[in-house]
Amino acid sequence: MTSPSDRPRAGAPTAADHRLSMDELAAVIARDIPSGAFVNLGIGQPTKIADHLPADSGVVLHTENGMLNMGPRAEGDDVDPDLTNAGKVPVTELPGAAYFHQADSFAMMRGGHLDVCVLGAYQVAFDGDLANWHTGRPDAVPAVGGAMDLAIGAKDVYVMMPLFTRSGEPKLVPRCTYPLTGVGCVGRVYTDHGVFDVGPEGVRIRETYGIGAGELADRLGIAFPG
Amino acid sequence: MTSPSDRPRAGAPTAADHRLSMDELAAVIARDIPSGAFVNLGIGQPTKIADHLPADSGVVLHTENGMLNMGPRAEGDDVDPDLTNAGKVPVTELPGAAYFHQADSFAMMRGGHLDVCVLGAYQVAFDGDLANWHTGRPDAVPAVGGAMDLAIGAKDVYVMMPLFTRSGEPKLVPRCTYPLTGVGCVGRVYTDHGVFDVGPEGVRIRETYGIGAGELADRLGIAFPG
Amino acid sequence: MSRAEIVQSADAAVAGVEDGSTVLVGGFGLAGMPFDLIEALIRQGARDLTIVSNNAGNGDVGLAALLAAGRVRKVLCSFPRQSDSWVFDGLYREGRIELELVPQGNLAERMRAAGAGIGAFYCPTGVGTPLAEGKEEREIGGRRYLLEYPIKGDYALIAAHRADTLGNLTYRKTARNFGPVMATAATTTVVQVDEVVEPGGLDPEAVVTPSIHVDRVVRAQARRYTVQGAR
Amino acid sequence: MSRAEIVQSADAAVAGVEDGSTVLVGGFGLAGMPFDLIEALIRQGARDLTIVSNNAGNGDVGLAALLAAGRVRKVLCSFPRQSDSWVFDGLYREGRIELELVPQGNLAERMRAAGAGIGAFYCPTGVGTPLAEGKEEREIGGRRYLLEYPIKGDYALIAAHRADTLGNLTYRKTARNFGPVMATAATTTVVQVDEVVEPGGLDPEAVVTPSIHVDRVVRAQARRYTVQGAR
Repeated sequence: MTSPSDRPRAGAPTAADHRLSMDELAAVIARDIPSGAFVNLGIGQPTKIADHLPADSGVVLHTENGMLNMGPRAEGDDVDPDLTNAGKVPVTELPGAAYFHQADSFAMMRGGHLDVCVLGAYQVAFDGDLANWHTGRPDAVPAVGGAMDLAIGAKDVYVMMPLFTRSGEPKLVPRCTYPLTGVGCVGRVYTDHGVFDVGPEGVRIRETYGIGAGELADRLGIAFPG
Repeated sequence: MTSPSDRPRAGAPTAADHRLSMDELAAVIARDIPSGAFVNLGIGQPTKIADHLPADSGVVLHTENGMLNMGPRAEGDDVDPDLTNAGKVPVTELPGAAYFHQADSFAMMRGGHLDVCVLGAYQVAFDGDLANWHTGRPDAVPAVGGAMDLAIGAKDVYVMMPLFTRSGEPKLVPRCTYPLTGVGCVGRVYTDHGVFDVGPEGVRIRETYGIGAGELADRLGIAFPG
Repeated sequence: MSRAEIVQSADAAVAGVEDGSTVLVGGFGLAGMPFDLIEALIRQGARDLTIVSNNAGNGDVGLAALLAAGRVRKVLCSFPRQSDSWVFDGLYREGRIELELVPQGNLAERMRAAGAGIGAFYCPTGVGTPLAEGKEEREIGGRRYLLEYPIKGDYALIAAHRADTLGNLTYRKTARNFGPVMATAATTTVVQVDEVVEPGGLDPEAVVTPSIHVDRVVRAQARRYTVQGAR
Repeated sequence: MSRAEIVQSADAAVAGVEDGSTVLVGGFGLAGMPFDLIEALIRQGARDLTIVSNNAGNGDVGLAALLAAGRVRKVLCSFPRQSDSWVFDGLYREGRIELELVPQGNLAERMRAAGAGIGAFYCPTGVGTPLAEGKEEREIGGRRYLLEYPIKGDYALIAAHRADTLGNLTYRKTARNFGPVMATAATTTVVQVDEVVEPGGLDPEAVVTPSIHVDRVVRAQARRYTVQGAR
């Protein structure tokens, strides 16, 4: 469940000379998604990944509110209140789409039928623990949606996030301090500064963007070469 | 679950002057099925009940292999190998039919959505225990099908059977000696000699056919007036 | 007896909802929300309701209006906090409404269990998280699971696309969402539809909710609603 | 990766089934039985199989032929004994095949659980009967339940009506039966269909098995089979 595929990425750099924008990062993730995979893209930044999937990728997008083969965002006259993604944004359907109800949709997720899901996160721990639903602030209105189901469901769970908070705290941490979404569920973490494998054997740097692996390991307090 | 409806039966006799044929019994049961009810008729004798439902009864027949609003047996050119009842006999569909898969079909049954099911039986106990799947003979190939699911699922479970075996043994008994299909699940037993309510409070004779209630009680070893 | 009734008004459709009832309300945000039925429920006046729904209302319409009217004691949902959930947020912060947060898939599966006669089930979702608190945990085949119980409604209020006069239903696109599951999980299922057709007017292969799960059907009023970009 | 493959022969469709596999076989009697796939499986030669199916074969065709070929170690089913189940009956009486009898609804629900990631569930069916032996019992809300575990297949062989080239499926009438459930419960789901259409050729509202549950699709050979009146 937590072991991401290790197949080589055709033409992928093992490093970039600058910190990636979220759009560039979305392109990196898109390239890592196997052709023909069934994929759920979490709300927020991961949604961008869809824009970078090649037209012939054959990737089929799942939205947990009950659809496979979801198309791009709907614009203008194509907006249909009965057709939205999990973020409640109007979307379109592609040929070969299928609709199903919520129990079937989550059976798909929980049953391990999705190949990849990409989620945003507040924190990811070196062992793959995920925190992405609650900041722990006592006055916050809590909301979980499908995050916990996605976290434990997909064959490969990737996280896409900036590596540091605005105040410079790492979000890839030895142990999550925010309330957990799932235990040991994340396999790979894509960030603006680099890509990491996480899991039972700890964290490992796969590639870095605009920073040396040694310096990056240092800032995160992880062993190098990881 | 086990308390059959006690509404009066319009025009129903409380006794008949002769032992009923299975066809006559089917007519009696048909008259007792409330208009608009969702009903499952077990394979064998209970199937006959469908022939006696008035055209305007609005009764909807369920077959556990995945259909509601099943029509009569198919004949001639109407035979379609893809459309059978639970007994694997070719049937037809009525306007307003719906097809669904086996898990949904049994969710319907187990979830208590059927109003009535009518089953055949080897034995029924005074407290409503049912034995209808296995004679207990060690050399028999056992088979259970949907019997156990139906027994515990429908709001009212009726049994339709001859009251005595060919050798004259009662099939309505203080305690089943055959392996059980369900515990305390039957509410009413329709037989050629009479109709009985069964359940936690024991057996009660509702009506008799061609035999006095006293004599019937005697033959079954039950208290009279029951 | 159990056959669905086609009623002539949303008010007739929600007649009989008692104070203290548990009401399952369909919709994912606004898609599939049974506006007419909720508005009728507000007029009907039942109080002290427990509402089960994916969200806790958007803007000032539908479920949010029911909350604003002070009829809801408790909400079971997966995602109350949205950019336009100010009604719920206010009530929650003032301590005037109770919240039970349920992961979205558990919400669906627990209602399915209620409709399917399942007593309880072991589910891997939420293990090791704060939402596991108080739940029985069990290891099966080397994986950790939590025991989850059915959620049953006294009423389900849902929106579908077409019904035949027997009560068979089809839905439209992602507005299907919780409707088919809720229809199975309530004692009385009430449906608003865009169109009612005669038996035979729906393809029997494409019926999503068979009539056995439907009690009352009413034609919805035409309505334009804005799609929100807020989860 | 996971997208369904349209293969050109039933032999290609069943390639790779290993000795000792658990194979879910669709159909209720002959309706929905995947004849082409079973015949290919006989040619393929895998032995020591565990078969999960509602029945245990009819006449000398399909599943009965697989049993007669001596490839099956064990059958999990609800209703082996039928008027035309002489192949199974013979093997069973000679002690050459193992039988696990499962009530029909439990068979379906246990496969659904496998497909839905449910670890186990409490089910009221069979309480107090011989089929409860060895099962954990628990009282919930005053009712007795048995703990039932998922049934997962290495392969599912099923028959559907139409597929699109992505693998979305529709079925035909009561031949649907176990197909949609089995498709979710196997590592590799293999489907024979009457017709393959382009994406867009199936109504997205009427797809019964979404493509995510399908691995290989093959067009079935035209066939006439007789309907049996035997359960």
